[in-house]
Amino acid sequence: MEYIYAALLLHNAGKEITEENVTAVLKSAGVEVQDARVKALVAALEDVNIEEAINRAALAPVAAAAPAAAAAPA
Amino acid sequence: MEYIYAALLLHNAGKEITEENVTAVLKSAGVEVQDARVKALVAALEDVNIEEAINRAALAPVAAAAPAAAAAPA
Amino acid sequence: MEYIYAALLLHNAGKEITEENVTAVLKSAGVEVQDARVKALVAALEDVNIEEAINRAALAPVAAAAPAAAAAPA
Amino acid sequence: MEYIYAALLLHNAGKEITEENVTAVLKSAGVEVQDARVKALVAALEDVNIEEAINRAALAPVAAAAPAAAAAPA
Amino acid sequence: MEYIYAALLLHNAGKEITEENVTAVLKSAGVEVQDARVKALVAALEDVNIEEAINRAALAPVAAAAPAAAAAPA
Amino acid sequence: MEYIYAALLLHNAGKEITEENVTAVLKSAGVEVQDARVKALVAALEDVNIEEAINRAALAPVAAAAPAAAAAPA
Amino acid sequence: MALYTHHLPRWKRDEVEEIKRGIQEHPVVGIVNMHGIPASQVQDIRRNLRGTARVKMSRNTLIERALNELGGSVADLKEHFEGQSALIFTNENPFRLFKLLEQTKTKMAAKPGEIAPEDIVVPKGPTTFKPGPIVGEFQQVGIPAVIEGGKVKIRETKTVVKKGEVINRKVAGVLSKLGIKPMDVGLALQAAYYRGSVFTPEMLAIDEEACAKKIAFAASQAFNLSVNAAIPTRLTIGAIIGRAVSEARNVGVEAGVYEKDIIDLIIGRARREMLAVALAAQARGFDLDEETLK
Repeated sequence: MEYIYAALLLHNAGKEITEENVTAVLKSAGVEVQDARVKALVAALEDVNIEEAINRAALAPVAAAAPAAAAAPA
Repeated sequence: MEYIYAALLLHNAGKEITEENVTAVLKSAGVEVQDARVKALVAALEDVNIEEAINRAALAPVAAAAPAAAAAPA
Repeated sequence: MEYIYAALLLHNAGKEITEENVTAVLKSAGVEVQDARVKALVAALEDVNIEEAINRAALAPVAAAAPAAAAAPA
Repeated sequence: MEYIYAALLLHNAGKEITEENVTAVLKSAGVEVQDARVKALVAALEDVNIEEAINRAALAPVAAAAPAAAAAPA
Repeated sequence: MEYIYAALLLHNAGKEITEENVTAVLKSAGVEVQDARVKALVAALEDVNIEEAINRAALAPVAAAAPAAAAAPA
Repeated sequence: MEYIYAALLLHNAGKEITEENVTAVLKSAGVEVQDARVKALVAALEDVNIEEAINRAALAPVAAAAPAAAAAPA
Repeated sequence: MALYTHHLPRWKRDEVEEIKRGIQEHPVVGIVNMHGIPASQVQDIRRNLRGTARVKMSRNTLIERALNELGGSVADLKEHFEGQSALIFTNENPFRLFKLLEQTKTKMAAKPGEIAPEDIVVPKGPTTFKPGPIVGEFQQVGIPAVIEGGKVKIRETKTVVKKGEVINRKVAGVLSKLGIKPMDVGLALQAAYYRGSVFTPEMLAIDEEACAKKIAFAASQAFNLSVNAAIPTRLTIGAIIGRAVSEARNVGVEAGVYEKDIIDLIIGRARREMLAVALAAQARGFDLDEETLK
């Protein structure tokens, strides 16, 4: 998860999630950085609205609980 | 949450969560570090088993939603 | 359920779910394709709002799991 | 999610999840494949018992929800 | 939690959450005030919409995790 | 809610919730204290198990949003 | 004032002086209505209040005279006289006094002409009565009764008097036969004087359950604030970590970041999505293989 934590740290700090930035953060924590993982991370996050993604699953279950029952018989 | 992510990043990287390390990680992400917040974080984490808290989070999300609905009318 | 995954893959890739496309994906994975099933799948999915179904599954894991269990004996 | 769909498709078809196979499936669906993500996916799946993960996914949410409700009145 | 309660008291009283005010409130309650914690509190709350933060459910409460853990073996 | 927060602050600080203490805390926050409300609060809390009430809240923090409306006029 | 003094017999003068002293020596003065309280119960109440509050019974006219002689805001208590009043003196605060008096109340049978303090409900079910005129009495007050197994049975639950209505003679008779005691009897605090203000019962009644709920609510808000603003405290640091971890997982799953720690979550998500689409397809005629449904 280090890579994701690094990305969220950058996001929270209002910085862009670039390969360079992610690498810098990981290194500062003493992580031996794997370029491919950084690339994969940045690519995956490219089209994602992080703010939404953070809150989505976190908030959704509350709303989901009710329809869950309704959906069950379907 | 930047400070928390920095701590989690260090934890995942197997590094100790000290004021120095947290500050270094935050700086690498371009965060203007506030010493008092770092101190408060490190102090709060002293009494916590981080691994346990992480594992609990892994199990909880789905379950957490349910009591919300039940408790709401209270 | 390879057939369904193939359909989802096409959907996510922004491609149309046609008999031809589904067949191509399945073949690429070394699946021995049954034409009748491909036809049935494409016909069935014509009226399905896949995006909605996916979102429901993502948001309400409980709901998705429940009918799954119920459907099991089928 | 395209990458994971491709992996699960291969798994269901009884094929090995290699970088080569995943890439082939993705390409067949017209996806512009990013090598780094394929690599990351295959690496992440290396030590994972997919069958088990699937079963856990199917069972966990339902089980988790039940005790949660019970805890609410406490 | 004293520091949080002091902040909420000030917020509810329509007063600004400054180091000075927080310190005064804590002292009035007989708390031995730690300057660093006051600083950290005020800094953390600077950019926070308190009204929103107090009403937005915080996820993954410690207690909710317990039943989840019980369900884990499932 | 100022009065409630004052009480909780005192409780967390390990101080007794007396009319005198509540009044002192409220005044320190610049609240114009209504004697009758302080008295009513202290009398009411005599028979309330605060620790229990707090724990109830800790179990269902998600629920906070719902009673918000109900509690507002208080 | 001088006028009153001249016309009062000695014992009345003493009584007025005693009342005045009581008022002056206690921060809280309450007015209670003693009407309809049996003497035995008054004694019980006095005993229960001993050391906390003192009940001073007197004629309303003398109490009024004492209040008038003292003048000022305490005289406003006169407006709350009702029935046969008595004064109650205490050093407790008025809220505590109200609570104490509520606790001394007991349930009693209703007398004809009394007002129902709440809806009076007669529950359905068997009674111990043998068939006889009692059935007619029940029916006259609207209680449907039948004979069953040689005993009178009430067929359905009935509200015989609504809150605030007068309990008439017939109803009172039936209620007493059924052993239903609807009346709260005890010292009802009409008003309390404290530090220049007169408090009415509505102001004094505190809802402890509501107070506990507010405490819980405030605690939730504090918890939420601490977690949402990431202000670590001993109580919330676990939840804050949990939240950060959840957020990271959410982002990872949502974006498809294939990391070992969350790959199983991603698999689960994909599997659920597949099932959702599979079930939708099944509903439209696509046969699912058994394996899909396992």
